[in-house]
Amino acid sequence: EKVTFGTNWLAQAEHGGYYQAVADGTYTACGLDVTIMQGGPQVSGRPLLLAGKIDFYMGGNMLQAFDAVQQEIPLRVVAASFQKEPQVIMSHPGQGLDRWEDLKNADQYIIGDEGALSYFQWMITEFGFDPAKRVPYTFNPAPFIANPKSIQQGYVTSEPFAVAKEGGFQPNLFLLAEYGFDTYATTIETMQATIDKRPEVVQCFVDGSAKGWYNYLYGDNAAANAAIKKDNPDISDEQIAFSIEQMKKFGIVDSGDTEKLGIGAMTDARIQSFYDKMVKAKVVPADVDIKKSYTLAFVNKGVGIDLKK
Amino acid sequence: MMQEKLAQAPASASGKGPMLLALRGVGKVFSNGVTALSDVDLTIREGDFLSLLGPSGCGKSTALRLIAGLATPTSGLLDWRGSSAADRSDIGFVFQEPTLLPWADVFDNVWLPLRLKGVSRAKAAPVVMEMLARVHLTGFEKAVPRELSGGMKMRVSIARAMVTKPRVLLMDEPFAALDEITRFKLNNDLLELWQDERFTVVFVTHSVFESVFLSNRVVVMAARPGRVFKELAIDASYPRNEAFRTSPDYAALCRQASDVLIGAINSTAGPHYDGH
Amino acid sequence: MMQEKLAQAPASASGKGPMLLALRGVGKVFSNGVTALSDVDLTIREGDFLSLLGPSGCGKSTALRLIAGLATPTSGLLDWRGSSAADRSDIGFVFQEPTLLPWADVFDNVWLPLRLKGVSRAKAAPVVMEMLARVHLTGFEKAVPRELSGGMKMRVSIARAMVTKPRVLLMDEPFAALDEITRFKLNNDLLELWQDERFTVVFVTHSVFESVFLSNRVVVMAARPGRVFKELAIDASYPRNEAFRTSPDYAALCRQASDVLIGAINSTAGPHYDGH
Amino acid sequence: MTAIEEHALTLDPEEARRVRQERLERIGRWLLPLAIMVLAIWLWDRICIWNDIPKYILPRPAVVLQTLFDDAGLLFSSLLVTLRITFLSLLLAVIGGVGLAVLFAQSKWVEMSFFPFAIVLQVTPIVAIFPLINIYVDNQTTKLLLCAWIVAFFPILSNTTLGLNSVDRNLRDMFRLNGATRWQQLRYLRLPAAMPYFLGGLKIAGGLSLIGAVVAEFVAGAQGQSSGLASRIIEAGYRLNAPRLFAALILISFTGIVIFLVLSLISHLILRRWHESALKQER
Amino acid sequence: MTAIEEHALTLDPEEARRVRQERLERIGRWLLPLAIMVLAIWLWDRICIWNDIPKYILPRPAVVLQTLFDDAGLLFSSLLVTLRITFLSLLLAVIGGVGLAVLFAQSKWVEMSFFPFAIVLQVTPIVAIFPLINIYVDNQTTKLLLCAWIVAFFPILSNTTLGLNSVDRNLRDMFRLNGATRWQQLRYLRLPAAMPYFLGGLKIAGGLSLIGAVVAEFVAGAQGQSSGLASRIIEAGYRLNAPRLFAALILISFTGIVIFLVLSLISHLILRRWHESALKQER
Ligand SMILES: Nc1ncnc2c1ncn2[C@@H]1O[C@H](COP(=O)(O)OP(=O)(O)OP(=O)(O)O)[C@@H](O)[C@H]1O
Ligand SMILES: Nc1ncnc2c1ncn2[C@@H]1O[C@H](COP(=O)(O)OP(=O)(O)OP(=O)(O)O)[C@@H](O)[C@H]1O
Ligand SMILES: [Mg+2]
Ligand SMILES: [Mg+2]
Repeated sequence: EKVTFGTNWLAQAEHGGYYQAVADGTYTACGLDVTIMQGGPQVSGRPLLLAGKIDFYMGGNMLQAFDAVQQEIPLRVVAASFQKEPQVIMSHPGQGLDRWEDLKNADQYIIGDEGALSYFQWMITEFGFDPAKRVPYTFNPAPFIANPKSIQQGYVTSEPFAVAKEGGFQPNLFLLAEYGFDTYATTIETMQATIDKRPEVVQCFVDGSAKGWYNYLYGDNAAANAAIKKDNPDISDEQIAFSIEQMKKFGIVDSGDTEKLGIGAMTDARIQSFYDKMVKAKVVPADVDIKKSYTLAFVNKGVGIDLKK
Repeated sequence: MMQEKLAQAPASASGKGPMLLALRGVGKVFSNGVTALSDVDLTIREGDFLSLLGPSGCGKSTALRLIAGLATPTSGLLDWRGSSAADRSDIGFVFQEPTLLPWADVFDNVWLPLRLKGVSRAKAAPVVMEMLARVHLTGFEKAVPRELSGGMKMRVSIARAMVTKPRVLLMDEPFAALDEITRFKLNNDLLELWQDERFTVVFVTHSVFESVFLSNRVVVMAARPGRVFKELAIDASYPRNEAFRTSPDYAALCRQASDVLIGAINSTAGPHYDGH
Repeated sequence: MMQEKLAQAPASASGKGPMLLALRGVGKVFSNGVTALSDVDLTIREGDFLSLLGPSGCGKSTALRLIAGLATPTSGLLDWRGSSAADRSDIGFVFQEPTLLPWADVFDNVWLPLRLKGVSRAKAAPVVMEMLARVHLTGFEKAVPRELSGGMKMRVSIARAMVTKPRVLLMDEPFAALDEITRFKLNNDLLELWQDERFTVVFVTHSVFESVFLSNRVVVMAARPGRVFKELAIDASYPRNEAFRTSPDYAALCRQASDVLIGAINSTAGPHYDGH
Repeated sequence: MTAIEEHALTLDPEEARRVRQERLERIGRWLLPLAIMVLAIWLWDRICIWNDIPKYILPRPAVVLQTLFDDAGLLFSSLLVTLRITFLSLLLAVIGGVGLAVLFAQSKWVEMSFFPFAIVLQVTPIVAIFPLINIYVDNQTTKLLLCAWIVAFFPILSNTTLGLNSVDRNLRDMFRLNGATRWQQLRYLRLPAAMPYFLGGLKIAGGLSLIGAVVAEFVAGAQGQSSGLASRIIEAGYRLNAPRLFAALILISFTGIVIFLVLSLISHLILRRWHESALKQER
Repeated sequence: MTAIEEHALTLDPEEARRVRQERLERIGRWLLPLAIMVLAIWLWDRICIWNDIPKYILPRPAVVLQTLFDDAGLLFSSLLVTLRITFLSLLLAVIGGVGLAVLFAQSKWVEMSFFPFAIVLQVTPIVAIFPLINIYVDNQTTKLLLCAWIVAFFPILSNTTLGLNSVDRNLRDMFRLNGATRWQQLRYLRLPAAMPYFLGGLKIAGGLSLIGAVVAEFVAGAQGQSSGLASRIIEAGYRLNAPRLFAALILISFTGIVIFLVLSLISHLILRRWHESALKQER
């Protein structure tokens, strides 16, 4: 059966598990012919999911799933590839911006639109960041490097590499997950209709992805990386290596609950706790029926743990 | 050459043909408040060669545009009852300004009316070239209007109006930009053609001599408001030739027309004529 | 009124004033290959009233543009040695077409040359109004060009050229669009003014009568290529008035000029004149 | 007289047809656009129904209208922010476009030397050079204006240059003869003659400066607290709030139409006395 | 004769000055733009040096040129992709713009009924409606073309409409008298008369369709394998490869200038026989 999975960015190591599963036939084994449709900086593939043009979409964090509930959209998170939000805030070392509490004193916060509408809201209400200092991130870190008093968003796996390489310094990294933004990230979203009509497809995709991630992180990932480079010719081996290293170092994919439940794990408690924090921070209203935003029916089965070497 | 035309001369020069068009109490007030024409009554008969004579600004061009259907009167009406629909639409018009297509060359400009009637370039070529020869422009087919002198542009415009051999020919000072000799030649040509084909001509001119030489009726207009001051019948027989031009009859008629024109001009109200 | 001007009449009518400008072997070939003028020699003296007469397309307008400095000859040269720089720049020009600013009203169009010399509206008003009265356009100050008749536009253009009282006046068929009576009046006006102010006039016309009536020199041109065919001195004394117009001298001079013009036209090469 | 007139009317069916048609056209000129607008909205509604399009993809017009009404406060305050940038940048575009055109009109080589830079500005994607702007421009409004201006100025420049070069030759000669200075020639001849072209460019730039203001905000972000329509659109898109997104789009479209109508009116008032494009057909 | 001529030359210093100036201008017309271009590049270099601007923000021109050379293969293949969309969308803009203008010229009420839709298209931010396009259009090229077309068509439409309405009254009357059909009037009168305006609009649209192609790719993404210059710019920006980013920008700018020159040449060839803006000043 043919299915399409839309990612939220150009092909990169952060999508490695899926490319792995495509490349080594893990999806095919349970009968899925998966096409990965890469995203880009200005495009959101979510409308395609809503319109039924693609079957699965890579979500950012749980906030959007909550939004979907508010808009009465039958969209569900079926698995969470990343246990931790890999977003970091970067700052220049030695500029009086070396502690999380100091970051709000920066001259300029360079944060993209998605960030500004999700975790930045939490940073404002919880930590007193000044919304007037925010400047959009156009996915070009030059302004950050040029202005030592600025802070910038980034993926822990990605931007720090470019900054270190071109800017010639190691930026301070503040992983949002470590300061309480404990959402799942890089989720797999699908429509309720798919779950109802084709549960076996969903199950296959979730299981295949989990196995893919194990193989990508701990096995031979050469084929997956080749596929990534084919979709995104500009990415370098060095960058891919750095990303994998960071994912492992920060336990982005495989840490905490995944030890027992397997990659992709989600728990009610964790989601509820995140939601409560966001309500407290007034990022989301208090009356969202968050149970509608996800289902645990396809995860927490320990699939693929055996592949971890 | 002119002698052989005698047989075809009209029974009477004063135009007793069937009525083509009557202006009945026609007035024209422009939106800026200028009364260009007021209560004009004028009957045009088929085969007439009617000249409109009058001071500058008295409404001659306006009258011509009304007749052509390019403008509508604000009062009164045009009565076309005597004529067929074909007559009404078969009009050649020489505008007071040359009004050529600036991007088209002389040939194309003259070809245009035929082209609009579906005549191909090849079919039209002999007619167009003949018309160009008539107005002495052979050799300038490929020139565009801006490469022509003022008089040449006007001649192109004349050729264009006549190329379809229309039933009604309205001409607004067609020869004003031409020297007298060429003018005389074209006058003779036009008269010859008119006698051959018996179309109807309404001819605006500033030249008393020209109007008397050409027409069977001279209508003298007065200005402010534009109106018909007096009509003169030119009862000389056609064909008219150089002999007529030098005859005492012609001189007398010219003097008569001239006096009427002076009367028309003096009858114009307004302070700006007082100083003279 | 005219009698008192007698004292100021020029010593001789044939123009023995100091030389203003000489055209020496002037030729003009346009980039499309048309030779508009070829080897023209012509001396213009201060205070001349010189008429250019010739068939349509013989290069009269071109010659006028050369004199005004609006075009440069492709051969030969213009010799301004006899004149001051002030003379050369103090030129009034009446184009063959009205050439008015379409967005400006009549007053502003006539005011323009003064405005360009820094004269304010209030200061210019009396002069402008007087010029408008001279061309019989009082009351039309607020009209824009498209609301004027052809002759009215031309009169605005004449008023504009004369409003600065230039030392040299170049006029390209200024009165062609006017009826004969108005034309006579304006002829008289122009002559009167000329006698008062002794400026230099180069006057292009198609009317033999007009050229003879107005000028002390008539230059007859021939076409293809444009060249000076013959020059006639009009040795009648100024002031010239209605009496002159009806004198046998005048008639004789006209006939003479007419014959020269016919000669000029017949001397034109080219097949398109053969038919006549 | 009336008898003849009646007679004439029946006599000349073509004339009668023309009068009838004119009357019809006068009414149709206002009614038809409205009718077609309504039809288009109805069609939009039908398409939503026929194809069963869920409201989070393309909401039905009624829903959008409802949202427009419900969120009026929010949306209109954002509209004001966007309008401010729009008008300022249009103003700058006029100044910049006409200024450059006048400069270019001074000499062919000035034009050939500096036009390339204008083209570079026109074709440079704002997103790509925004980081540079961000580094070297501090003031947020300035950033927005700069971005919107880059989008809007070129049509004015291009059209005005064309207009300045389209002056009738004889008129130019007439000015030369009267010893007009360069400045006088510009002031009294070339600028008025270029008016129709300039106003045409202005009508294009009106819409462009609106879209420029929106794009600028997309790229440069909101000005501090007060966010314009672009921020609303981004937010609504991110929050999957399609009705609000479309309400914002409708507001932008409507604003664009109003700007166009206003500029057309200005153009008409300036040209109606002399230029063919604005003259009433007088018969 | 020569004596007199010489005499006349010394006599008329103004004339001599004019001739000298003309010769100068003829040389300057080509040399000066080049000189100024070189100067601008030199200034860019100096600014980098004087202000100590690091190469990841604004690389020096030599570095950019080197990159342009080194990455030529990559960049030019991307340029081809972008050019393809540019030309196709320009073609569509011409067809669409002129087609709509002709339609609108048919009657005042057609114009008033449908112009609003054209304005809506012009002012709708592509980023905002792209999701809809993305859903309902499958083909990637079609998506890109649609986006680029929306950016480029309006100036052609607006200018051509203006041109079609600016026809000389007397010429129109002349056609009416000769019983020209609507189509003949269009074909032989209004379209030729609108040419200068249309070509002016085309010159604006040329640049817009290039930027439209880039923006379209920004928005629609490089979902296919063959990515154009926009993808290169995004990627280079993300990777802080400023030299390549600027090399791509230079390529776009240069392309814009070439397109403009080509369209200017076409315009000149079409108009040179009759329209003031293209006529050689003949003295
Ligand atoms: N479009 C217009 N709008 C307003 N007034 C006009 C318009 N056309 C002509 N007029 C006025 O109508 C009057 C008559 O004009 P018309 O052109 O008919 O004169 P004419 O007899 O042809 O003069 P001429 O011999 O100078 O050409 C003039 O006073 C003129 O100012
Ligand atoms: N701009 C131009 N380009 C090419 N040829 C031209 C141009 N202007 C005039 N000519 C040609 O030069 C010749 C003389 O033209 P000119 O306008 O001087 O004649 P003219 O004597 O004023 O005639 P008219 O009495 O008809 O106004 C004509 O044959 C004309 O075709
Ligand atoms: Mg008239
Ligand atoms: Mg001439």
